[in-house]
Amino acid sequence: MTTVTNQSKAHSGLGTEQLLSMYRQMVTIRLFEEQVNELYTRALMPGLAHLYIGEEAVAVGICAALHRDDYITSTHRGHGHCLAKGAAPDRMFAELLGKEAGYCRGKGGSMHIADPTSGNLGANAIVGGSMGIAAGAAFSAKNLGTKRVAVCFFGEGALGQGLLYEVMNLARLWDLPVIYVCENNLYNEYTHFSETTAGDILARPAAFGIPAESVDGQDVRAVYATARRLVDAARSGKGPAFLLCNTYRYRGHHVGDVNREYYRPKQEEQRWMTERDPIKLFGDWLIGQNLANKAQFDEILLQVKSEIEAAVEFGIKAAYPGTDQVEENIYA
Amino acid sequence: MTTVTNQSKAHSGLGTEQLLSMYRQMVTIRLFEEQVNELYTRALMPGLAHLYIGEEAVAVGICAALHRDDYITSTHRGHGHCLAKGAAPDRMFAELLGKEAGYCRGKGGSMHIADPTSGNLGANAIVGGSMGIAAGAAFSAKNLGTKRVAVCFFGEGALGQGLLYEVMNLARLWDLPVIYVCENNLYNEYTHFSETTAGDILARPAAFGIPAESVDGQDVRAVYATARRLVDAARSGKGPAFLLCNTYRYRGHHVGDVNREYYRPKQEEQRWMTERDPIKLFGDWLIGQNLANKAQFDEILLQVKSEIEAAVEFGIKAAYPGTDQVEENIYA
Amino acid sequence: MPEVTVREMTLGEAVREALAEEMRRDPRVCILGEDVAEAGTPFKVLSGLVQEFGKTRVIDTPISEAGFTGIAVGAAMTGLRPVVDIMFGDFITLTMDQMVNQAAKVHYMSGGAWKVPMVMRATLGAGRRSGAQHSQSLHAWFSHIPGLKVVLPSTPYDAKGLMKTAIRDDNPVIFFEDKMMFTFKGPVPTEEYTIPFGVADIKREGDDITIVATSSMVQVALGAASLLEGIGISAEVIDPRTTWPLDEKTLIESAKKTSRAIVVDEGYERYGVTAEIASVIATGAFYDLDAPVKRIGAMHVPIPFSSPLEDATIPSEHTVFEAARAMCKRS
Amino acid sequence: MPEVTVREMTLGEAVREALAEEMRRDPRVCILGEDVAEAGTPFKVLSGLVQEFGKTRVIDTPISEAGFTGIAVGAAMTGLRPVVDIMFGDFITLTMDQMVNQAAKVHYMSGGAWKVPMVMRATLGAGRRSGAQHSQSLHAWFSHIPGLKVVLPSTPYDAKGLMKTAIRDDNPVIFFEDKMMFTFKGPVPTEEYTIPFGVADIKREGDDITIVATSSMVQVALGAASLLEGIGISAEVIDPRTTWPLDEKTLIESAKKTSRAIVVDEGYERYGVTAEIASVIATGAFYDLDAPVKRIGAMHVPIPFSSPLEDATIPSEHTVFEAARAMCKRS
Ligand SMILES: Cc1ncc(C[n+]2csc(CCOP(=O)(O)OP(=O)(O)O)c2C)c(N)n1
Ligand SMILES: Cc1ncc(C[n+]2csc(CCOP(=O)(O)OP(=O)(O)O)c2C)c(N)n1
Ligand SMILES: [Mg+2]
Ligand SMILES: [Mg+2]
Repeated sequence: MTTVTNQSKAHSGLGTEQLLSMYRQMVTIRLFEEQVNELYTRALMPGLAHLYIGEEAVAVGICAALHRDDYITSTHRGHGHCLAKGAAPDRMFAELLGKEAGYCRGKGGSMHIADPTSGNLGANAIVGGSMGIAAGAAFSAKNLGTKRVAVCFFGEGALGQGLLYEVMNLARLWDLPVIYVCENNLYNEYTHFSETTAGDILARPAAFGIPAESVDGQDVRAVYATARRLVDAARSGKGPAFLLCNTYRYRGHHVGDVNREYYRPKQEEQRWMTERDPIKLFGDWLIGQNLANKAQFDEILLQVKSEIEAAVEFGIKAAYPGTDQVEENIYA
Repeated sequence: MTTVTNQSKAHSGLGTEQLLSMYRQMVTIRLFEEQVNELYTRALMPGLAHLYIGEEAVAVGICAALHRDDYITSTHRGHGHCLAKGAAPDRMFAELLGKEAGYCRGKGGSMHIADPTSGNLGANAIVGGSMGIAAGAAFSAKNLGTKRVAVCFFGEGALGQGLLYEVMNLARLWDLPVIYVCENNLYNEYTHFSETTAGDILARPAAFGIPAESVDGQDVRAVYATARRLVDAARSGKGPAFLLCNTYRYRGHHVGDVNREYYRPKQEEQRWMTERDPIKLFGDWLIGQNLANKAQFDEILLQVKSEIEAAVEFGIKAAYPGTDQVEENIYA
Repeated sequence: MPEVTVREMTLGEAVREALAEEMRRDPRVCILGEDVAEAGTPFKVLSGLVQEFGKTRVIDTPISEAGFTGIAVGAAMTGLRPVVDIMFGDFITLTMDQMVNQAAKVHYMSGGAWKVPMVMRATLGAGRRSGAQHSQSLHAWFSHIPGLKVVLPSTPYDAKGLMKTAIRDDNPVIFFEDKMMFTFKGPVPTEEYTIPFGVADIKREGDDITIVATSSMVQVALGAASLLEGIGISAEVIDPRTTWPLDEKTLIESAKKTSRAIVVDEGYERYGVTAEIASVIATGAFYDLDAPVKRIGAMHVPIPFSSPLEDATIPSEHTVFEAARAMCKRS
Repeated sequence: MPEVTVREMTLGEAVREALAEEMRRDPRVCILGEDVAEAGTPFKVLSGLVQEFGKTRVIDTPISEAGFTGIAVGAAMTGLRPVVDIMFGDFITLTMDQMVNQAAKVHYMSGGAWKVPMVMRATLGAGRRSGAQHSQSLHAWFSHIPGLKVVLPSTPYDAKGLMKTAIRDDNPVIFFEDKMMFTFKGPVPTEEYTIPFGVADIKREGDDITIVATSSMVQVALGAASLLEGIGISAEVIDPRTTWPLDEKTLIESAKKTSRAIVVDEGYERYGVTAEIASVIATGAFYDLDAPVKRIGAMHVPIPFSSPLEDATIPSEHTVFEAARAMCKRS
């Protein structure tokens, strides 16, 4: 039941346009997050934010395998998932800044962005909090015959939450079209996952009869190829799957986590950034395959940069909700 | 990691006296429970009770492998565990009838019997509710260096509770001397376990790196031999283990569950009772080995019967606590 | 107006009828819980539903309260209207994260983008000799949480009408049924009806004292009112029916009229439902009250198993009667 | 009497000092929680403890709130005195079964045979722009449950003395710290001291109005009291320090003296702590009150992220000041 995907293959029938669009999405997430950090440093950002930098290939690879009306649930580290699933940076920045133009009218913020038009059931600030919700969306999809699939993103820290095992059991019993995507970035906040995770991760879903695979989370093509296979299987009625994506967050647990030496060595960070950067790896491959050239990448970078700048601008200029809105939306 | 024990061996160095004492304990549990049923039928029993009849070999086999100061946690179906760990029938009946002479001064009842002198941390009416408590007792044992072991009894229905997976992970990470003993009697109340349990039960603990075995829960010698090995390993610092005991409850989910045909066939019950009765199987073996004879069994039966009758009598005659006691023991 | 046919039925039957009618009306309604299908729950409240609606709409779950509640939240967000069954209300402890951090907040946190039209059915009430983990009335917890609505029916009539409203509501609603009242009988019209939330019901009119009572305690209050009548005290018994939304106006007006109020609820008295309601009345009727509002809840103890002890912890007709008598004598 | 040395320290430091002293005094005390060891929690409250006491007494856990709370219950029953750390109070949702159905009831259900000497540390308080799932003050839930004790320190002095008492208590105690107050400074004696539970502290004496405030709201109340002083109103500020046991007497006596009372607490107002305390005062000081007891809690909404919205939901100096002014003018 437990297999490891051969990462090198995976062209997976994607056309050049799609490949470049995935590349662009990864760049978008990277620049979006750098702007978030910038906003925080400039003290314009209320609260905290958990940056996705370094993990872009996971969100982009998975979401490329989904339809727009498929569902995702996301985490405290959710900007990448939202963008990859189709949210617009401007309304996201507005949300991060607590503005009325944001996806949640400013009520959700970084950890709660949700967007029905892109199937995003919401980021979640409770570690593991959305594992049932994703299965529930899959339950609806199955019962209503919509052929939709639900993806539950979560960090390896959420393996500690019992809810996961309750819903994996249910998802298998009821053959729900839900994919559990575990983003193992090696750390639960400031603690290495090996100190919090006994046994073999993939054996856990397998014990419930759920097909489980792992993939190089820095290789967007491998992520896509594997996700595609699992999503297609779920869509065709084969039930749940589990995908472990091995990845790394370059920055702190949150924007304020700057001195990290006490829990992880600088060299480790350096190694991932120089050797395993998902954007660079993908770019090199695209060039190696003659599917793109440096000039195109520069062009993309420029375009995304100006898009992100405009989006930040939009967010900063947008108005706060009036305090009369505080009591709206408590009840539907 | 997952192995199945060869049941036929297991003489396990037990002397005749110990073997007969185990036989006697099984008979005691059987007769105790029959009296509980009798009390219920005679409308003398407040509330409900969940009878252990048919599962006696599990409690007796496991507890025979424990020291008196080792810990157990028990379930709603806990009378057998309590008795096997060393509780006296008279104070148990008193508790079941809500009398002050009971183990919990009448405050606990059937589902909450606890007894520090026999290491019984308490029965629990929350399915799976004691999984953390057992691990916590093992945590103390380890930290205080007492060399004690904790056993957590639970029904296969409790496999549905996420807490189990949280504490199995912790027990393995911290090498806690706790044994999870799953009593699979095939039913969660009125639902067959196959409708509620996906995948492979033993693969679940194994996924957390916990040695997991299954054993014929009707064969007290096999239960004892396996438990003995796991308990000894835990005591010597090897950490947790999981033991699946395959068994059957002869009676209803609780004393009032009389018409059961809609969820399980009479023939199934009949088959277990005639072919797999733990007392009969053990008795036959003892006779076959020339370790006991029919007359001894008759003698035991007579003795236990009169002990149980006296105990019921004690319980019935015992006084209710005065209502002034209602506000005692809220805080220590 | 058409003639209204009325039958006697139990509270359990009324709940079942409401569910059946709503499931016929709306294919999106489904039921999830332990032993809800063939067994129809241990209380037999759901008997027969699986036969009519099949196993895809009346669904037995593993013993995973958090898990299936979470699934209901997600299902409610995406087009279904699930009803989850929590056998004993004590087990809501296992669902608090899904109900409070998820279900209650999804609509607000998403700025209105997502809705969670689900119902959680749970039981409450002691007196069944079931011990401290099967006898609690924990509705105060949910009443405390914005985003949730909390329903406490006290008669078959109310149970049916309120359940239908709960299922049609677009918010997470928790519906607490007293497990000792499943066999309690009362009249229920054959014709369709619903009962709005936030409208208290005057179960008995009176002039001398107001007794606000919830769920199981309504019958206790009515019993006390009869006893009080015997000694010439006219008690008004009011059932808020929903603790949230709360019909403050009706409670306050009655207290203003009678100038005395008792609040009876089976939850633990401390920091419980009686505190909120007493405080609302004490404030709203401040200038008309002749005596402090009296609160009568469950004693501040884990509910004991032993019969005489357990009985001592639950508000009784006698306790309410004595309290009312003392208050009316006083002024 | 020996001279008492006093230092300024933050609330966070005071909590840490209490833990360190008790861990030195009693080898059975240990700490369990997420990122409590090297990281010393995200709030850095526990920094340095792992260095002194080692990894077997300051223990990082997986993100398994129910699991490690359950382990603490069992460990407490069998000879240890664990302190569990719940990073954000919102996550107590995940521990409700272990705390309420297990920890709170073990002693009673066993007829006194077993004890559960454990402490749960959790945070409360909004204002940190952390959104609806990281900003709640859910202490009302635990206050409702017999068998538990609930502590809400409002100053470094109280935090230290109450934490030491909590650790020495033989019952499960929940200790809520306002996460916005970890850097709040105040005097703390060098000498050892403990503060008994159930004894309210008069944080400021006054004659015209009583303001009962808990945790974070004590500073808000004191701020309001200063503003009130400016307009000639003398406010008495009382901090119950523990919601259970509750020092009813001190609250009632103050209200009797001033004849007006406001209760301020950061939990949701509805069915929250303000309801209980207001009701206790309304009853106890019934014949002395000139106005209804005023309750000021968090607004009945999931706590919004957006700064202006979030601020609107939390009781402020200004709100308390205005309420007090209106009440004092009124009579
Ligand atoms: C139930 C719960 N417990 C604790 C936290 C605090 N917390 C936020 S993120 C985090 C670590 C999560 O680690 P992981 O799941 O690996 O995600 P990552 O941050 O690495 O993406 C913790 C402990 C929380 N938000 N929810
Ligand atoms: C958390 C929780 N959910 C539901 C129940 C109701 N309940 C009591 S026993 C039981 C079935 C338990 O099945 P199993 O664990 O297999 O034990 P068995 O009764 O077969 O010994 C259920 C659902 C409960 N007591 N606790
Ligand atoms: Mg991680
Ligand atoms: Mg079973």
